[in-house]
Amino acid sequence: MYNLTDMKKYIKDLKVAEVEYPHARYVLLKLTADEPLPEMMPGQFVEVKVENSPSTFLRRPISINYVDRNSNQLWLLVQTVGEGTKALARLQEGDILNVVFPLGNGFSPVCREGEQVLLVGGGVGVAPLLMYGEYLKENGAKPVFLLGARSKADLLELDLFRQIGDVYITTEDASEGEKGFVTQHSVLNREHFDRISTCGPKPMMMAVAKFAKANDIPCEVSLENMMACGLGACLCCVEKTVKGNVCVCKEGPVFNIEELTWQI
Amino acid sequence: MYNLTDMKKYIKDLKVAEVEYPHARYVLLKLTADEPLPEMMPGQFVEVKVENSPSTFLRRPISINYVDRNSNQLWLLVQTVGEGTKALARLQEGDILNVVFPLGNGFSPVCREGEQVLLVGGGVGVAPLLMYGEYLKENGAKPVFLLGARSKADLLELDLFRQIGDVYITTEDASEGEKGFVTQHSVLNREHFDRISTCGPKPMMMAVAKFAKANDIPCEVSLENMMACGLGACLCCVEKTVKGNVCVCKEGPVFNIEELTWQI
Amino acid sequence: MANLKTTIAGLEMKNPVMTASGTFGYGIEFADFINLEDIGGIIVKGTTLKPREGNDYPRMAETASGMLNCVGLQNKGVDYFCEHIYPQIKDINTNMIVNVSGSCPEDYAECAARINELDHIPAIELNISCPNVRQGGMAFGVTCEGAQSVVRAVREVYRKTLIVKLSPNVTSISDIARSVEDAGADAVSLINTLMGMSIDIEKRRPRLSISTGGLSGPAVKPVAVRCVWQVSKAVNIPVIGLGGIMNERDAIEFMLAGASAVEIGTANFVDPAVSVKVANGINDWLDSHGCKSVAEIVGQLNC
Amino acid sequence: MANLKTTIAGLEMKNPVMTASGTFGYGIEFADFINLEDIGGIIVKGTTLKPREGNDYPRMAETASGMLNCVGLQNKGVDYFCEHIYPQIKDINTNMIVNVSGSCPEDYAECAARINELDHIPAIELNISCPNVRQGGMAFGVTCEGAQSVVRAVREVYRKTLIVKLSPNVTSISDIARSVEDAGADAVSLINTLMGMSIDIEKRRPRLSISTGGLSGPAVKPVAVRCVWQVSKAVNIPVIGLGGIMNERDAIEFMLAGASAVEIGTANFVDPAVSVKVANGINDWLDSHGCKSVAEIVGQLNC
Repeated sequence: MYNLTDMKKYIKDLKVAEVEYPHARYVLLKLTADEPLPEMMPGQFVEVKVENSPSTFLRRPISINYVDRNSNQLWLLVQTVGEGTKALARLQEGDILNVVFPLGNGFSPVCREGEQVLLVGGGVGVAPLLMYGEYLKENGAKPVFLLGARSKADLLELDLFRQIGDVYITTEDASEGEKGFVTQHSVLNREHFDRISTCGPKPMMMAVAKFAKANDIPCEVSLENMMACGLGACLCCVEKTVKGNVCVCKEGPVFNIEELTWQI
Repeated sequence: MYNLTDMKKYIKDLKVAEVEYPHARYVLLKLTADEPLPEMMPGQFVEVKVENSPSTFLRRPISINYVDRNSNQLWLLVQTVGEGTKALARLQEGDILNVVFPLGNGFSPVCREGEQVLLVGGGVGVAPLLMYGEYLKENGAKPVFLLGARSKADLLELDLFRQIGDVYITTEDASEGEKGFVTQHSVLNREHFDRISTCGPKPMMMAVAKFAKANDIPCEVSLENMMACGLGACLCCVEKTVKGNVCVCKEGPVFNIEELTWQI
Repeated sequence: MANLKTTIAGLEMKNPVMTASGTFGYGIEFADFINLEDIGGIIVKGTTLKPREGNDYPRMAETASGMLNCVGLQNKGVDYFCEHIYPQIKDINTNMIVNVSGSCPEDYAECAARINELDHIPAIELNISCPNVRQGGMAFGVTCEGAQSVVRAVREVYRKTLIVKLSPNVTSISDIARSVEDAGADAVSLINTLMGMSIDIEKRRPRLSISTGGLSGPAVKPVAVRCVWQVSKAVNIPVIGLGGIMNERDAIEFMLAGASAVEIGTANFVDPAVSVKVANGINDWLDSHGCKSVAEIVGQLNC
Repeated sequence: MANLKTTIAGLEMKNPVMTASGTFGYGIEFADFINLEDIGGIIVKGTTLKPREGNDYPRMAETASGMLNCVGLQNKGVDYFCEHIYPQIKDINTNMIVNVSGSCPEDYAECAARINELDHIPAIELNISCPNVRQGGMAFGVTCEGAQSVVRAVREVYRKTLIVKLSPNVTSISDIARSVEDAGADAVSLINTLMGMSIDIEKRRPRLSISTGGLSGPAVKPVAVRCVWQVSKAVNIPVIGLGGIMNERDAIEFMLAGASAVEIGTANFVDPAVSVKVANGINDWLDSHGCKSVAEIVGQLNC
């Protein structure tokens, strides 16, 4: 693993450089700063402070979608579900967003030159896989993406994923790729994968974990437990593990399924 | 008095037609509606719902500055003091503001053809005097304005007041008109006034009331007690009167000083 | 169109939404905004045997997601109510309920006895928990004995539906609820306001004239839901829930916790038409969730 | 530069701002954001004699201007603290205070006795009011006898500054405060969280795994200020105020109400650097108001 305990955390006012709306229910915030953005690892997340949303008291944890070093941008891909995320979707170029980051452990580094890593994403859960896929590719591994969504319109950043590696798709309504859920995709029977990393709805991740376990493939999942502090202080976001209750915000969000107590 | 008990109250989403900033600490909101705005009387007020201001829970009472029937506009002149009024100052053309109105009793109607009425305003308290002044003029009375402010920059809508009647000014720093407080203005010794209506900081209104009482001039004041409902339901905004505690939002905001128990 | 009919200890309501005492005047103040007959009931402002001037201004302070008040039961007394106000409201076709306060059991009882004679007042709500007057009943509401003494005295003379409003400012609201049930209450309503305080640091003075006041609004909703949940498990009489309800989702939260009906309070200040919106919203929610009646959600919590 | 030095029953602090137990970990989690030595004290998370796994997830629910939690005292036990955590924090140059919880007076006492041996822990805060575990002390904190039994047991074995944290979920927090003062407490801190509940109406399930939890944040501030005001008039020992403090103005409100020092809790989740901002803000406020020291505002309320 990266030496994350030594990774300094920051609280910064970042400037909204660009705002894109890939889809009615999603917003892509591209944040920047005058000074170079700090080191961030794929799979880590940030906690943003939401202004002007009366019903939003706590920060919102959002996984890091991508860090563009050339433009010094931090990308956050947000699904607008509640008042807090809706307020984020109202942000405009030039607005300031207060961010606490980088948080959490992140995905595993490359274990073996040339290893083929399957990255399974569902819905907005694809976000951290973009940065991770690029990291794997740049470090000698071969990322393969398996992305699932309700419908074609919910598939996010496809063009970017395709620049990094092969992309396989399932949609529930067959509007793109194979019909059904990611775990039903034919590529799982055709190809061999050295390991799997997945992020998305819990039922999907459990199905992926079950597949991995059945096929003896190492698998790590990125959890999204509700959290308050994001720093391991409040102990609200705990997940039951073989070591007992641990904070997803600090020991996670990424866990090897062997560490978890999921009934799969 | 107008037959206010019969005046219907409304709750409407009004559209922000224009926003002006007469001064750093003030904003003039010009609101409109598709249908003609309902009847409103000078001295009445509205209660506006403030959106996107986490620390603002209750509506904010704001006196009616002016109603422009030609453009079907309701004008609200707001001093930005707290979070709530600051949020109002962020409103932009096209935004929607939910308003409960018209509320309260309003100033007295014309009592006698040709009566000379002194309208004394301090700070943002000049707001309701604009509509009242025009009403008096149109109904055969002669309004005279005596407006006080900290400094020249705090004098609001002067040009509009001058279109209605004579305007006398005092500023604390002598940057405009006579130096000092309104009650020190020389016009009070030169001219005769049949009655006085005043709106502004309580100390100013008490000084005006004291002057009126000493000179046997009928005087009414517009109070600004903190209120919640604005409808006479919560009994929070009470003022001690000769009839006991009464709601400023319903029995007021305008009271004849004889009704009050002020020690003057 | 779900069936919103609700019955609270013989009191029949067209829907489970009422307005809370002290937040809706006598109803008529809101007649311009809603059709008063579209809500299940209106609990008019606190009435006492003798007239009360209430506390001095200031009586209100805004707080985070709520407000403090210390009105102090200002009202013209029960006789004035019977002679001058009752005639104005008696023909409003919904349950007009009077909130009754007092300084001693005898006053409560005499006040209730007078209202018992009014044909169009089907119920009273006993306020044994007003935090804002030295003898506003707070003393009664925080002990089982005190609460029972008031309820027993009133029960002897009052023949219609007797609702008792409970204070959350106690160690065990369930104990108080059980004691008023034993004393003859037909239903309990909760929560009254939480005792709070706010200070103007520039003036170095409390924002309220009597220093402390009652906290209401969304800020207290979690405490209110908890109290309703505890009390509905503790007693067999109906529970009416209130405390920070702003919309139909809040109302349904209280009903799932065990409330047979709800009262809308502080929200009336933010939106004078909110009570009807909540009633309609409950209907729409029940429809969209395949529920035929409110009975399908009252107390239907999985835990 | 006003003098922020504050002394709580012999405990000397460079300023009156501490961080509340359970909201600041062991301090080190926040070392990237602030210089820990810039605040008056750090109250580390609740420690018990034996390790505790705490409650199941979910443990948190956001509410209007606040949050509910039911962590349930998850910690590795006092021995682990002494061996593994104490060495990491003992040299932080501020008051490192341990919050102590238990299930019976004996456990509290034994846990306190172990911590009494740690040179760099100048004080403990007894949590006799955790609402989130069946035997988390809530039972003790709501009765004078229960509170005294714990404080007496601990006082016998604990020689340093003993702070007792009080629950607002009682009829009279002043009575509880007086009783722990009599039992030997050196100071009281209040308020702990208000017991609340939140329901997911779609799932028809409580949002917290054990149904109820503790409410904190700005929503409870008015209740907290009221409690501090009442207790500071009732006891002669110092009062430490907490409950929804988000900035220096809130802190000063508590100090005017009678708090000699304050604790920042939930706000640490919203801004990890808030504690230092509050300390600096208090200094600036005192300067701009011509106050030479905090003593000029503590309890200086006109009412």
